[in-house]
Amino acid sequence: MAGITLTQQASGQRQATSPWLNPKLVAGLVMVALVLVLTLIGLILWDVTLARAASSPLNLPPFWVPGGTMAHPLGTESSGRDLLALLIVGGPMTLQVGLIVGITSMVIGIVLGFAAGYLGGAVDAVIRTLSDTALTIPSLAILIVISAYVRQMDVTTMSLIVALLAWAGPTRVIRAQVLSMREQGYVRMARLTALPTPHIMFREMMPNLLPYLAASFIGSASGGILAAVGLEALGLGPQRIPTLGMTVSQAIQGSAILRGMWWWWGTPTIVLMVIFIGLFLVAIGLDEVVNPRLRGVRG
Amino acid sequence: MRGLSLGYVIRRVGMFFFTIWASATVMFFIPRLAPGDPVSAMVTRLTSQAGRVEGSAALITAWRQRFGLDDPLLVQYLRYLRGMLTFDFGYSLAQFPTEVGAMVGRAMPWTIGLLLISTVLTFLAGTLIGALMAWRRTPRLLRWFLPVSLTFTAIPFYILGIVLVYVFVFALGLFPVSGGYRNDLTPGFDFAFINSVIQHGTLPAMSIVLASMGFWALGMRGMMVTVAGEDYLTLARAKGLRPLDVLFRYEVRNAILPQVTALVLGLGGIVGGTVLVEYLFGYPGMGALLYQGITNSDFTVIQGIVFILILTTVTAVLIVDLIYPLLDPRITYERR
Amino acid sequence: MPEPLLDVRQATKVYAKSGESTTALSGVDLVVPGDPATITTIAGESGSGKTTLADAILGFTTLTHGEIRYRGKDLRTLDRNQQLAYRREVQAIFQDPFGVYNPFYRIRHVFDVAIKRFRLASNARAARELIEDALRVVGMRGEEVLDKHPHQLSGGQRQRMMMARAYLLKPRLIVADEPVSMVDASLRAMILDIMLRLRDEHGISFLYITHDLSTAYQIGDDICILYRGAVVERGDTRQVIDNPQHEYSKLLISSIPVPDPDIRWDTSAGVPDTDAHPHTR
Amino acid sequence: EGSRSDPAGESEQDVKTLLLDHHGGRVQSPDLWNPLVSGFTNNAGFHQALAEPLFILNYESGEIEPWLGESFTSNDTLDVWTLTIKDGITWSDGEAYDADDIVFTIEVLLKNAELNNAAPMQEWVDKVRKVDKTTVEFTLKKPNPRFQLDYFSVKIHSSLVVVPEHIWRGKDPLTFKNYDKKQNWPVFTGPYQLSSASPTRFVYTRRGDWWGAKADFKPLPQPERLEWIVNETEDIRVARATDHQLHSVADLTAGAFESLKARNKDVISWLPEKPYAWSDPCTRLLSLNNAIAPWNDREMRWALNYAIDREEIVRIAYEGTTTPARFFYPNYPAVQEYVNLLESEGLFEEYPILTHDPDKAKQIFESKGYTRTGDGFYRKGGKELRLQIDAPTDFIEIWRYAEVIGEQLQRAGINATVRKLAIATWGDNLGNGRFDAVTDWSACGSVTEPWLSMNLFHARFVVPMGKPSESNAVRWKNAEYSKHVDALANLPLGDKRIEGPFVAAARIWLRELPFLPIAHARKLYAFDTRSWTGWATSENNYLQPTLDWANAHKIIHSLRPAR
Amino acid sequence: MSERSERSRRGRPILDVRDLRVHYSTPHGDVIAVNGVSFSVAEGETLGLVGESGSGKSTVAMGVLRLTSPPGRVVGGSVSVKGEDILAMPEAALRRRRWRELALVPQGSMNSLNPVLRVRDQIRDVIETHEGKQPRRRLKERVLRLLDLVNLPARVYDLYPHELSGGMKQRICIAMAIALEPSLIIADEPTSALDVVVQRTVAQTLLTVKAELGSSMVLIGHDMALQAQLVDRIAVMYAGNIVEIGPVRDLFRHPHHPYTRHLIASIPSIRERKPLVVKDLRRPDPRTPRPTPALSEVSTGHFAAIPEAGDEGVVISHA
Ligand SMILES: Nc1ncnc2c1ncn2[C@@H]1O[C@H](COP(=O)(O)OP(=O)(O)OP(=O)(O)O)[C@@H](O)[C@H]1O
Ligand SMILES: Nc1ncnc2c1ncn2[C@@H]1O[C@H](COP(=O)(O)OP(=O)(O)OP(=O)(O)O)[C@@H](O)[C@H]1O
Ligand SMILES: [Mg+2]
Ligand SMILES: [Mg+2]
Repeated sequence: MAGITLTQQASGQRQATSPWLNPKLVAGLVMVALVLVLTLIGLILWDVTLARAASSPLNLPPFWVPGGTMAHPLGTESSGRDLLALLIVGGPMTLQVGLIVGITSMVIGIVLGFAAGYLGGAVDAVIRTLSDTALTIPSLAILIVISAYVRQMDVTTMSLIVALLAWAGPTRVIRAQVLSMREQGYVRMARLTALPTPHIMFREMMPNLLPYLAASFIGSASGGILAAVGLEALGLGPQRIPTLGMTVSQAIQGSAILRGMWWWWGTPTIVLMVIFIGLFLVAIGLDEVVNPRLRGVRG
Repeated sequence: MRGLSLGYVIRRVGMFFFTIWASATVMFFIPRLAPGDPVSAMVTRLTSQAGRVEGSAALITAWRQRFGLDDPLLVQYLRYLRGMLTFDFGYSLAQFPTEVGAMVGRAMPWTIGLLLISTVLTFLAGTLIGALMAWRRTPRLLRWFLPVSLTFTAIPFYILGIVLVYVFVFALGLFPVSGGYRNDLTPGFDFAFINSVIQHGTLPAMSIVLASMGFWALGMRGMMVTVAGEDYLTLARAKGLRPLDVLFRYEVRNAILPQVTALVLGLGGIVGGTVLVEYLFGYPGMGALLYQGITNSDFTVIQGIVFILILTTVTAVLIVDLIYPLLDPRITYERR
Repeated sequence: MPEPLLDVRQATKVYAKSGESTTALSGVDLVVPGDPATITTIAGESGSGKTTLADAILGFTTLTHGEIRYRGKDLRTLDRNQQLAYRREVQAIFQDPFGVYNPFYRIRHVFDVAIKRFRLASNARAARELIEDALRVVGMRGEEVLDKHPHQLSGGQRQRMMMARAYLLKPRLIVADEPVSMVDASLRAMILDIMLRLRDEHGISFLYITHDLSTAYQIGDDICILYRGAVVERGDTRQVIDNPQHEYSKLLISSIPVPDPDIRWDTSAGVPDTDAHPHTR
Repeated sequence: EGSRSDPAGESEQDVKTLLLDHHGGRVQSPDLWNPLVSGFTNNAGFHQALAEPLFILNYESGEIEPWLGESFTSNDTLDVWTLTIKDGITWSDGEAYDADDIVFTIEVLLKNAELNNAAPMQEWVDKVRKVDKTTVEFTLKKPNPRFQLDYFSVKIHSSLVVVPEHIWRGKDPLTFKNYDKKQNWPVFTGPYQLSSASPTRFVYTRRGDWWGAKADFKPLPQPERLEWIVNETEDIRVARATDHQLHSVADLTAGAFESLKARNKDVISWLPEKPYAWSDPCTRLLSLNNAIAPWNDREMRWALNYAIDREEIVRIAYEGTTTPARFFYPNYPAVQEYVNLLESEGLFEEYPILTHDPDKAKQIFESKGYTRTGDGFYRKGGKELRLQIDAPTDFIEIWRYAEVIGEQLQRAGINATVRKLAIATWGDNLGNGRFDAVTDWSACGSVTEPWLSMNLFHARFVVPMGKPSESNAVRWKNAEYSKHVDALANLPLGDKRIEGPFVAAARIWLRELPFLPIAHARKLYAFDTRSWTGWATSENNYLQPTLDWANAHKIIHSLRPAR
Repeated sequence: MSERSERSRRGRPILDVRDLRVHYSTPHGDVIAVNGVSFSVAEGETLGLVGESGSGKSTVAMGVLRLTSPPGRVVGGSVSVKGEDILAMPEAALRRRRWRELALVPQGSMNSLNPVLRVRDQIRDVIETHEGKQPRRRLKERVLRLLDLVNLPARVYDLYPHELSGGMKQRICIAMAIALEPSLIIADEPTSALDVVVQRTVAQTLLTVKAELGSSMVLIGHDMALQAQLVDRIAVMYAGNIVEIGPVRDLFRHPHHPYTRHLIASIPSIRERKPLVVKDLRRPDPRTPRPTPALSEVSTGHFAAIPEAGDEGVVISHA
């Protein structure tokens, strides 16, 4: 009998505390917050104009490596930018890109996907045509056109452009999901209560897709960060102060790996990884929180 | 077919053609919206090598005339539509007189081969990992290992690619550095050639798989989690089904549905290629071709590739719509 | 005769499927008088189309033929306001109490949205009281269940919550699809009692779908026996049960188990051969 | 590649094969071998191995050296030019290469405006005539002292290519691909023939029957096989070169070169020390649109010049691999003599173009009514002083220095932004005057004589905004300058009389400063000496080291196996 | 203890549950859903398990099958089937035993079928898992026979669950449960969605199968009439405990516990219309730990908890 209680207990730990204290969620949020807080502190304590080209000596290693100096504790790269300043400025910008792309594309995807799947008919046909068309347009083509007309691309514009082409996938996937969800008992229940259609779509059906949506959000956000880097690397992004991804890609262009300048690509990569893994944990944690059936299921 | 009425199928196929036309039209106009055309790109590029091109104005005029770039837009558009209808993509403007069809034909097998295999692998690996992450019975050790395997997704792709090149090509010498196959071989169905294709494809495929696996895994995990509380799983367990049967036939089978949509969409888009992979590994695929086309405003190349992209994507989407009721019998396209 | 509350005419539903089709309902006529309120029982074979009929009345499925009129108006022609009114006045208790709760929300959600949507209470206190009142009727206490998630309730508890919700809304008509199939006899009595009181004190009519003829016998006014998608017998509940005319009704009534271990169930009567379903083509 | 799995093959190959880097991106049309169309990629071995030039301009000596050609002389009025070619030249299919082929080629160019070099031939050539088997006479429409230099001598990168008449006759020169494996096409005169071509690799093998060996021009070159390999990233190029899998790498950055050198001791470059690199002919500029305010004001342009620190640009954007430019001529002995002339005239004291002096810039701005406001930018009448610098996206070097200029101008109170544009858009905007400023190389042309680059800014080239310009895209109009340039035009090369008008024109240019020369272009080639020696370097400067140009023939002939 | 002697009187127990305790953890503390339940089922016997809704019947069933899933957990007790402890058995051994020895008809049959598999595949799954691959034809015949046993038409074979009516789904579950002729079937309200005709057929099928195989059954339900017809002994649950257990006849004739009495009194009749007996039940808070009531033998094999002073108030007449 002792054996029983042991095996059984392992899978059902007591959860007396609030579900929002989910360790994964907390860890994820802490990681993302850490990036933000540290960069905020950095903004106050560090001279961020050092993130501009030609502001510092070239190719200095971090301070603990011979040749490094405390004036540039994380070293500098070969355009004369200070790595610490780059991280401070680039970190939030990277997050901004991820969030804008993630949020915009998911919001559009959710609204259109739900509308198409739940309402069907003509709405579905129109949304489907739009999204199918959007799926086929290479974002590079659009960016080239737009960058020819704006004086200077900023992070927000660029992220919006990436997002405006990133919604089609989520829309299609969500639509498919909604199609199979719309016959569920609780959807009928909601219709019985004469709840307005938006309420049914977003308050009744959507929460049940949250784990999946959270995952897609993380996918879109990090996909957005990468897509933005791709565009930046082609020179179509904001230039003066690079995002983390851009710093990494400049490091690659500058042969940082070859030259043994690991700090140039390594530190931004670490921050990027912290952001990605943080978002990733948030996604996992979030579905444990919102899915009541799952509390206590490890993942 | 289940859940499909004839009327629906007809309407859907009508939409298919409409969407093709709409996308093709959009892609006719987009590249023409920015100032500049393939001829000025060509001349500018020439000056970067030769310092300057004498008589460039005359050259530009002559080529523009030859390419019909001075015709009214409507005339160009109709010409374009006719070309697309007959699958005649014409000459590349930047690499004149090479036919777009030939360029695409050369690049396409590589892209499709590489991306098809790696997309499917990514899907399988990612989905499996996602499923295992949410599975109750996953061994403890694996449980730790799985999220770790996803951190590859957190490493920017190009770093991953370059690290792979360093480790496997230069440090270990296991794989060739770039290209699609050894040049001293002639393409054919012999062992040496296929072996060389596989050798050349492994690293690019690996970097795609590692870099995008995580997204599939996350999505799958999310759906598994949604399915996890269902009563039919309890009954399946009560039935004494083998744990793997429960996992695959009951949990995964129900959780995988949105993943399938995403996969088919992804497969439809693969002819667009992956610029970064092809760039890093010197892979002779479509991504690089499209990229060069876009930066050079090579209208005909863009149009040719994008038209194929449109066809495959729209077909993929059509297939999703038609097979989805088979995958998920609950779906009906009945109007409410 | 006053206008009936609900008038179902020639309801026919065919589920089409590649090659074969299933006729779930064929030419069903049904009238639910509203004044005075009545409990109309629909009994019948499992799979005879009861739920399909309920779904059609509730607008969850469209009929292949026939029409449904509520207070003389065809359901398909209702405008927005009329639709809202219809929802307000026609409520349901579903057969399957497992799927009807949104797993994402706590139990209170079904009450909250209904109160808000139909403006049943002016403030939170009043709402709370309304809910507590409704719960008391089904033998539950708010603190016990409201903050639970649906999967934390037993089957009977879920069914009772559905009843409480219908009670709370006090509509004109409740379509109750097997509302007591999962509760114990004691509770069943309690719920049937509520139905009676709703009918008598609040003038609420019921379309009571059940296979449990003894409960119908206790509370039903009219009965309608469905067999293979069609009405085979209808009339006053007690008359029909005491003196069934149609073969199937007779069989049905004779098959009712007796709550006495000493009186053995009559197991001799034949069972209709379901394999030869006439309406399956 | 693949050699690792076949070590025996590698050593074999090593001795005989020369592996060269092609870094212009992959070639999407490997079956196109028509050198007359502009979509053709000619530097993946075509003009280095297959097609031979008539003459080669040696930047080091300033001389034009004969190759297929023997001599190219003009009459005194510089309007009749006579070309004599070597005797005994044959095409790779055995047919003789003679005056007919040259006449045929020129006539094709005269008839088809779209073809490469067609425009200048149509501008200059009135008649072309075969005198005898090895002699061709060109009658020009007007005198041109640079006829041979500009079109027949690999002045920069490439030269006019002569095509075999027996193959090309009757073909549409615009759409003819000139590729047929079965017939061993393409047919040219070089010592190699094409053996395979793909978007990422071109392989050529040596021909035993090359005319030059038979005619005692030169012995067969030593490499038996030439391979041009497309390497898209610098990392891969360096990694390959480290492994001796590339013998010549073009256009490296300083960092990459240094790390290559650290790993491969056999690697050399043009200069043994920094800046390592050889200077490319096209001086890098900051071009300003002289047609729009406020940059139509010469003082404002000078203010910009004072705000710019060329030393810093060289140090950062180029990591020290080049030198600042004080004039728009490249860094070759022959033209630099002219720049030195300006120095001795004291012009650079009068116009201290290399001086970085923010205070001077400030003075000028303030004198023009600009005041620096709280956000650090100058304003006049509420309008911010802005400068948008456009750079083409896929020319990394060009936008790197644009970025540094942008930062410098920001520091100096100008809200400068750097925008990267797709090449088509960039080129179109530039030609049509839709720009404030661009980083570019459009003064490129002179390498041994002074006129060509100067002429590019002649007032007659100025077209209104919105019309495409052929040169002088900065739209600078100065009648006096144009007059001095005209005076130079028809003087024979090297003539003493050039100096006067040259200095006069340069004085005006310096005063007006319509565009700012920033730095000399640099080309950092790395050569691997483990397998092959005899590369062109500053110590062994028989030729400029440009292996991607048509002059590479001479280098390839100079290579010797190291073991 | 007297229960033990009772057991020895009847045949060998096939299922023996001792002091089973199941808790659900919630943010506000554990819900004690099953508070020390003991009973046994002899070979060939049918035990009825009735009780108030929410009294823990399904939880007992899941506990016995070792299917309690988080947040529920078995905190004590033992369950042995044919003398072997189910709860301590290795997972793999248990899995092989499932369905052959221990089959389940779940309460939520509506949701217990995999929505994307056809009926045929779901039934085939159990057969092939436990008996290995079989020729298609034989398998189909067998599945069709099973469907016939529960009075379902053959067309159901190819349908998906959502195409079935509630009663049909329930019968699928029953058909599935008897597919392997298990030694013990735990049926959680197996006929709640069936009309009486079918109910009777299905009940007969269950009885026949049972009789043929000598298998035993735990029949959870509310329908006292059905219980009266089908079971040998009956156990009454109330608030997580068994408050009365005994031979069905004895229990119907002489209910001891107030709740049992109330339960029997409220059975509706088809013979006469009488006023509904409505009572308000006041149950203890499910979260407060409470003693397991002691059962005493009131007649041979009939045990009942003696309501203590406080317990008397358990059943209060409706006003
Ligand atoms: N996941 C859960 N979390 C918390 N409490 C739960 C959970 N599942 C069940 N319960 C509670 O446990 C008690 C017993 O539930 P169970 O389902 O066993 O009842 P039951 O006797 O089968 O009732 P019914 O006849 O209505 O099906 C109920 O009070 C229920 O609210
Ligand atoms: N979506 C569907 N597709 C095809 N057939 C269906 C569908 N839904 C129901 N049916 C069929 O319609 C018939 C009637 O089903 P319905 O659910 O109305 O029965 P019911 O009278 O409510 O039965 P029960 O008492 O068992 O719940 C059944 O034969 C069923 O198989
Ligand atoms: Mg039903
Ligand atoms: Mg239960």
